[in-house]
Amino acid sequence: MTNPSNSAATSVAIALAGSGGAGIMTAGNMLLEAAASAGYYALMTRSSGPQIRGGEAAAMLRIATHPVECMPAGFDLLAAVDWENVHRFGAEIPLGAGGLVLGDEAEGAPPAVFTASGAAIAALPLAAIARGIPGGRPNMVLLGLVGALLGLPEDAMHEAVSRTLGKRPAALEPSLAALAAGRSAAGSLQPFTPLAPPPGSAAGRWLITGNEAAGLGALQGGVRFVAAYPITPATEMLEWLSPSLESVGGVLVQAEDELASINMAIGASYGGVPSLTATSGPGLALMLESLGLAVASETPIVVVDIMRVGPSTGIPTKSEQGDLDIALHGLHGDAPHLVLAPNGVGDALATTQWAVTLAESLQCPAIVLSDQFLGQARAVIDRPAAGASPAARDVAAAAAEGDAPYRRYALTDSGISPMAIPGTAGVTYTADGLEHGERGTPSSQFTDHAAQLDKRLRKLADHDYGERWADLEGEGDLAVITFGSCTGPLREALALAYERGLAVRLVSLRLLAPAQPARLAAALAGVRKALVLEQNHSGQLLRHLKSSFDLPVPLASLRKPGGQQFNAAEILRHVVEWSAA
Amino acid sequence: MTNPSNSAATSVAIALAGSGGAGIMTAGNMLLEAAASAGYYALMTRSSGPQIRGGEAAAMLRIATHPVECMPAGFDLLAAVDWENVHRFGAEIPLGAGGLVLGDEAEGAPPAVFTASGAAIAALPLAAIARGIPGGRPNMVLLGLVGALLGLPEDAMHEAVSRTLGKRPAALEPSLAALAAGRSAAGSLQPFTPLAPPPGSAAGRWLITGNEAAGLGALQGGVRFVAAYPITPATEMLEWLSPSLESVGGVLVQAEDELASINMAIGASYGGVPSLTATSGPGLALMLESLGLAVASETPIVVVDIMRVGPSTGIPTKSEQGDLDIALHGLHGDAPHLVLAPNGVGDALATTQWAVTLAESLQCPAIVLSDQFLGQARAVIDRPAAGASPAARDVAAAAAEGDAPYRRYALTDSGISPMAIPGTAGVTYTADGLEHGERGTPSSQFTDHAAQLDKRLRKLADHDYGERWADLEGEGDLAVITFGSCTGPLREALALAYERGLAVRLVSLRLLAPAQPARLAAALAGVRKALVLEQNHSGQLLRHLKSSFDLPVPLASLRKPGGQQFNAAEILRHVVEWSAA
Amino acid sequence: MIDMTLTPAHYKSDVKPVWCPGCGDFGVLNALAKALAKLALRPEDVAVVSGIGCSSRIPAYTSAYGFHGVHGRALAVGTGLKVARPDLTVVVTGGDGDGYSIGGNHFLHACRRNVDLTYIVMDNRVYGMTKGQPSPTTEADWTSKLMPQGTGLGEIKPMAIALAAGANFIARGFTGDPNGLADLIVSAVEHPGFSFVEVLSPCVTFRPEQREWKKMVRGHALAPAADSVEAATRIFADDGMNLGVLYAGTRRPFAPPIGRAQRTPTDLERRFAL
Amino acid sequence: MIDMTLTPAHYKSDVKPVWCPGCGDFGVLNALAKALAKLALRPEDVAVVSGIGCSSRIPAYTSAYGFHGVHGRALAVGTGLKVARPDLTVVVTGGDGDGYSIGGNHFLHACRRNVDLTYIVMDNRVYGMTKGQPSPTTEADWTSKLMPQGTGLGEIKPMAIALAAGANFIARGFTGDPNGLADLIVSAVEHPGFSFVEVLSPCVTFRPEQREWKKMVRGHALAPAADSVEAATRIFADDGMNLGVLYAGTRRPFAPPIGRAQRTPTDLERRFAL
Amino acid sequence: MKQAVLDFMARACAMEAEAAERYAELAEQMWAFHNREVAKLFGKLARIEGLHRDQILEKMGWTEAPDPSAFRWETPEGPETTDYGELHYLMQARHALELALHNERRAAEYYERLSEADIPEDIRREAAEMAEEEREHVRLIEVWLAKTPDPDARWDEDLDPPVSVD
Ligand SMILES: Cc1ncc(C[n+]2csc(CCOP(=O)(O)OP(=O)(O)O)c2C)c(N)n1
Ligand SMILES: Cc1ncc(C[n+]2csc(CCOP(=O)(O)OP(=O)(O)O)c2C)c(N)n1
Ligand code: SF4
Ligand code: SF4
Ligand SMILES: [Mg+2]
Ligand SMILES: [Mg+2]
Repeated sequence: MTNPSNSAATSVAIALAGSGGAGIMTAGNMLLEAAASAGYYALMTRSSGPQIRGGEAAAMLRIATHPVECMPAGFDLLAAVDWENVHRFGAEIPLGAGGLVLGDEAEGAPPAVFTASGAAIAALPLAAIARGIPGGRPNMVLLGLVGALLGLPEDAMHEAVSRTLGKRPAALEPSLAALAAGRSAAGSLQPFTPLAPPPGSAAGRWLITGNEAAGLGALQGGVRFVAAYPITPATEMLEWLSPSLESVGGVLVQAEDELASINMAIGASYGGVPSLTATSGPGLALMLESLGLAVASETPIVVVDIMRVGPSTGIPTKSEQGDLDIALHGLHGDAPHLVLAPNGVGDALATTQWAVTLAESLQCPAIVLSDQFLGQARAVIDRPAAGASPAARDVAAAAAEGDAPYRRYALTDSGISPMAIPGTAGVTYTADGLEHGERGTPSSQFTDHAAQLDKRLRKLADHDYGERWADLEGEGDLAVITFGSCTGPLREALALAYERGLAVRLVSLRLLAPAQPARLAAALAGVRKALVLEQNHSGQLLRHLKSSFDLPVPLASLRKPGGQQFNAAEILRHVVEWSAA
Repeated sequence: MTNPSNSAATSVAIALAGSGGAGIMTAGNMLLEAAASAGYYALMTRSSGPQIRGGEAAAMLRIATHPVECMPAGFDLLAAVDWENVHRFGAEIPLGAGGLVLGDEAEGAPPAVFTASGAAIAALPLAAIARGIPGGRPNMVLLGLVGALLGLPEDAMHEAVSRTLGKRPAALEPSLAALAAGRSAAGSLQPFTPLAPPPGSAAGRWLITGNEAAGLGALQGGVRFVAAYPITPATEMLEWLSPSLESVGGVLVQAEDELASINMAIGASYGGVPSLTATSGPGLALMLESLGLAVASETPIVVVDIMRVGPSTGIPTKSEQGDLDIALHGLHGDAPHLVLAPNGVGDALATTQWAVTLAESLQCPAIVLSDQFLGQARAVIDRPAAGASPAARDVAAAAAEGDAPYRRYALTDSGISPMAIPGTAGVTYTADGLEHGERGTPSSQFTDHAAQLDKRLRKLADHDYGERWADLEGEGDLAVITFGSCTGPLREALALAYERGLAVRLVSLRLLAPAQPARLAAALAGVRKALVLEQNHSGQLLRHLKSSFDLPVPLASLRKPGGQQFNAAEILRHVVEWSAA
Repeated sequence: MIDMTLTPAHYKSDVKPVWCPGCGDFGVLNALAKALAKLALRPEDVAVVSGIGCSSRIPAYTSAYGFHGVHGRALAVGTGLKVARPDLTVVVTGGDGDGYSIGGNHFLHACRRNVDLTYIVMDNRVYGMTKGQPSPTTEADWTSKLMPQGTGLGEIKPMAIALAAGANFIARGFTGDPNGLADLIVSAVEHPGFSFVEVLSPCVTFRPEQREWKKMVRGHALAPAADSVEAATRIFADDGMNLGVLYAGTRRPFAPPIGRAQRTPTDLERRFAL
Repeated sequence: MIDMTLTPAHYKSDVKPVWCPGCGDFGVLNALAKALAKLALRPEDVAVVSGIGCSSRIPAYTSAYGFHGVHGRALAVGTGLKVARPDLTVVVTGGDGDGYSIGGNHFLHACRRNVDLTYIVMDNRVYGMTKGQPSPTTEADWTSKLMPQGTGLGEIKPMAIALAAGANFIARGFTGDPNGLADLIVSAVEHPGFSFVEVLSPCVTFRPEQREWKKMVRGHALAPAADSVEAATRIFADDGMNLGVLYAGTRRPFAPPIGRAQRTPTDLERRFAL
Repeated sequence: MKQAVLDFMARACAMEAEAAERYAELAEQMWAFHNREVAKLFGKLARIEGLHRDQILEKMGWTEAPDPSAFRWETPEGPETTDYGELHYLMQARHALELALHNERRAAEYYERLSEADIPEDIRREAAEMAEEEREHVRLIEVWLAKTPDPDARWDEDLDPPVSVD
């Protein structure tokens, strides 16, 4: 509870846990939906054991009276149906000092890792209560209990359960009974600080994951062709896109591998249809050669990389910001392209939409760096702001006989040359990954090479990216520069710092390449020193800032590898120390 | 002629040219060999038209009394059997003001691009002379002529021709006759400044290409398994390696693609056999995912990238230093590895050998960045210095029952953990690209991830790389920092600068990753400012220096894209300007 | 729309081929132009897609839209293009190295996926462009610098693989017979689904002995089987020199609907609204 | 050297499988252990190599040397290992997604290359590890989140492809019969060259209907043909449920000599000395 | 004129057109490979065949030759058309003339056979006329050949390695 008084909390963090098959994830989702419809903001992430199915599971939720983008340093409530292997989540579910650990009487003491913090312990006969209801399940008893402890309205809970199980009446009734039983059992517990009243109604808010938001952004941007190969944690984005694309007149092709997906997307885009693929690190690595082809042939294409822990297979289910290097520099030769990163679940929509727009108008590939946290987190958010206008490719008109021959790669001032779309008469050409002259004919002349390199750089460098390139917040002579999913906890940390009288600016870069050194320098005007916050081992953002921005301020680094998200308190502690140093 | 007096030249640059099938390359090779056996140093590069066979061709040679590593700003002699499309080489064969353009009378005037510089023009009836000899060819007449002009001994020329054609008596006799006819025809020409006497005998010198040197270095380093897929300009290295490996008890497998080559090499290395693959940019791009596997599974492996012009297919036959970015940062996640670059034809041997040694002892992948120029240039060099000692992998001994279980990824102080080789009893393990604990068992714990990341970084960061990390030459408060094939012309430029009284240090980085900031800072002690020289469009080395070295001196950049090598005069001009700025 | 008759010459561009004189690929270009003329397709409604190799240079030599991609990925590019633009006629072209070595996986899956496009492989049993290394169709004992003792490996049988992987139309042509080849290409383009045309196309530079192929091929030796078992028996016993159509199947092409929107993206937002 | 008798238990490690209870892969692990015991190979002389997928987790569950590489590349790793270390017994393992989708090209070329190793594919006609997407062997009408209408594509026939690509030994087993499967694995390991064993291995989580396979398979329904034409006729008409050895060929394995040095690298320097 | 004769003349015209077109194409190939001598020769042959085509056009009062690919022959292409596969970038005049001779002979034979076949008289007459013209070409080329030296024994030897353009 961020509210230390005993009255009501503006933010509560709850973890539900238990062994596989106990329905923990389902209960978590119901709790999230109940909170949402009761008018709260909320965020849910998940974790599970290594088993494909039936391993231990945890649903981690934060419910608040204000938008939330990260988990807190300490959980207020851990509620488990059993303790089988739940200790494995020790690092992920740190209990706050004032926290409560709630379990089943019959399961014995909770693992020490949770109680070491001094959290209170409570136990109830969950399974026994469930057994008392034909078809009743402990997870529903637990859910009823937790809802009651949090002070969530009974009808909101009821509705959330009914919505999920509505189609299975055989399951619905016992579940509702168990829910009610849990709710009444709550009375026997020590009072728990309930949530403060909700900040208005749910109307106008969305319940969405980052992966869904990115998918929707792609469609809003005009994408109508997607080819992809399944990979965690990008699969859900594809699974959302597949039927959605179909309904808006597009198509998703499941490719044989990532080499095929990127090339299918390139082929479709060459045909004039805005195209996208989504993957994660290992898949992105396989796409690099063909991304270079998109650069050289000037074919628009968007690749969404939902980053997970690397290197290699790494930890597929955990988040890391370790693909910045490969996204910026993974192409062979000099191959300017776009790299963008959403910095919140909702922002995944606008940023992906913007990526499509930019790729289309600049005729080059755009990589969108989302991550497992943003992608799989499910959040109640305010309706996202409208994104950039949809794709506008500069298209060559049909030519008649006698017109000058079409120059696909004409050396225009802007660097952008109108692109002929197959089917258009008089402007046929061959797109080529070989270096070429203006008409596209292969050339090994130094002058042609230099001219085309200049053109391809120019079109990116000279474009006006407007205000979206970064989110700039706050004032002061200190700044923290970050990107992606570190933004949420940073924002919260800086709000806390401000409360404590420490004013620090937040800079969250949305456009990572081409680098915007002048803009960033302007944003840092008056700043004495800056801290670079990122989630990876080697300081990839720090290196990027050093190599491509020539900033006038000294940079310090705050980073840790993936597998464990930053929280606001942790950042705050570092910022305070650094500000004093 | 670098010697402007009329006496004798210490360095002469000659280009032989003509249309396909005229035997220009062969004549060039013969001239090179004649110069070599006469006791000169020499360097030859080639260029040709877009046709697979029979396109226009040029052999560019520099013959000198001292080792040469680049072509000069101006050629002294262009000798052609015909002018068909030879103008296409205009940019590659700039004629010096005192130069001579020599052609066949019957072919008309040489292209203006060559004579605009004010070069002298001479013509002889080459074809007619050749026709006078049954089976005679104009290229041999030209060769005889050029040999005479340069003052190369008749027997050296004779021998070079005999060695090449020895096995074909039908061709040999007419060729020698044509050679002699050419030699006597030289008398009718204006006198040409001949070469100064050779600096000693050929004994102890080598005639070798950079690709061959890299291949030999690999074998010297202990490589006995190579898997590869053909690609220009790496193919010659593979073609040299294939029979050579067999003779030293190794094997080369032609893989179905680059994904297979890198994984075959990883498999062989896992089996305990030092392994390598060679490729160029597009192939390297395909290997990145599996390079990450080599990092995570700690499998030694060497990848030689003979860089060509990018992005995408680019210009396969031209050189560029455009793959530094991908070599340094192309892997997803945090994946520390080695990147090295030879800085001369002969150095390709020692650097590749060192790469093998480092990869083996540090159990990680090493990328060797050679390029088309170094790889395909054929040079007379002093016998290369011995390389590093051969591979020494830290191998786990067999264990008996009762011993503690083998920990393949033990968190040792050095970061290096003894590696069990299949066949060894008691220490079986499963190598894994999934994040793992010390025994190799997959783990998604943050602590295991952080520990293994630290270990993999530590083993590279803490290793003592000795003096080979860079070549440091000269004195003064200015420095030029470069790598790879820019080193040759830079060395020559700085020697000229020194003659003019401008002392500038040369720093040629051989070990590009892990970065050696402390060493470089020490090398730059007393330096006021530094210039970064490289052959690519975006300043990849400059960015690397900025991001990973935190140098105490201001850096300026001198760079141009691939397709046209730097020459010493060009660098000198820039250095002089920059030194004064 | 266009009234004038399109002759084969209309389908050639003004870009000069880099191919060696005598190269079989000239005949393929000729046959392709003839086939497109017979099909009376407008050049702008045709897209010729390729990878990298001598043979893969063909798109720029046609007057159609062309895409010269990276090595081995032509079928993927062609698939994306055809699925996104079903109105176009897509012809994917390339060599034995491009298609069967680095591109083998896309070949397998293009056969299986059965998108309505035509794949023409100019098989010269060698990597021409990189100067003569063995390809998957090279004879085991053919020696080269890279494989001085030969590969020692059996050649793959692309038509058998195509059949096993589900290609809907499988034929073999010879570049020395541009008219016969043009007919095969016409049938391939007209046949619904994935059509595979293997073309014996000599590399006179690295495999001069292939000049003999013209004496070895057997025209019209293959007759189309509609039954894959029958085709299999035939192709497993084939020596590679029989020309004609091996198989013409009836599998439904993969052509997911595109362009038929029932909703707008904004409609989809409703799914997330609370 | 080692005297004691090796039982199947010796070939299992102490790492706990992450597989779902009921998963067919348990039976494959069991059969593999049995086969290695029958072959009396020392665990340290065996290497089990895999890619990524549920099935690809198998190496760590054995007591042999293991290599758990990246998705789709297991055969390449196994090939390099076997060529470099001909003394080892190399068993490559994986799933239908790993082997036939992303790894399809290596499958083709491993068949052709005929290195003496054994490839065991646990075919469950689904991507288990990524939670249930269709693989190349999935039925056209099987619906999933990613393909709500099914793929609409015909399944590939891996055994037919193996045959067309030149595999030297081709068999099909069923995980529900670990003993029969162990026998097949023994024959596969003993047969020289590339041996391919397709194993029907149900995914009880995403394809619970595959529990019925045990009623559908026909044991010993395939008898080894030494003639590829005969094998082809048989396999093109096969419904996928016949167990046994389809083909046992006599092609010479690819085993380039290694370790027989006639020269030292220093000897080679002479080629460059003037 | 009877349809059969019209068809015959169209076929003859197409045959000449195809041969001319092919020679022109081969000339271009030779230019691209700097083989001037042979390029010129192919150019000349293209003109000769073109003339023959034009004669037929004129005689028939046509403006455009029919598309050669509309016709089929016993040989893969028209009897007068050079096979692409016969070319070599180092070929010499003699080779080119031998190719031309082969083509003209085939053409002459083709018409001769027609002129003797059991077909309408008017076609036979036209064929005989064409055969005579082709024989004329044969004689012409034979004269050229007599003046053209044999290629030297090493005519196709290119000591230079091929290049890789990727
Ligand atoms: C990723 C990659 N690997 C290798 C190459 C080099 N390469 C270019 S063409 C080619 C082989 C061409 O053979 P084939 O497809 O048979 O065409 P051909 O030249 O014989 O017509 C190779 C290996 C490349 N361009 N890209
Ligand atoms: C390059 C890459 N792409 C995608 C993935 C994601 N991925 C992991 S396993 C798998 C499919 C596994 O299917 P299969 O091989 O059939 O194994 P199963 O789980 O069914 O046993 C995929 C697509 C990955 N790890 N790497
Ligand atoms: S090298 Fe061979 S395939 Fe390439 S153009 Fe020449 S003849 Fe054709
Ligand atoms: S998901 Fe399927 S394949 Fe994977 S372990 Fe479970 S049952 Fe086996
Ligand atoms: Mg080929
Ligand atoms: Mg599977």
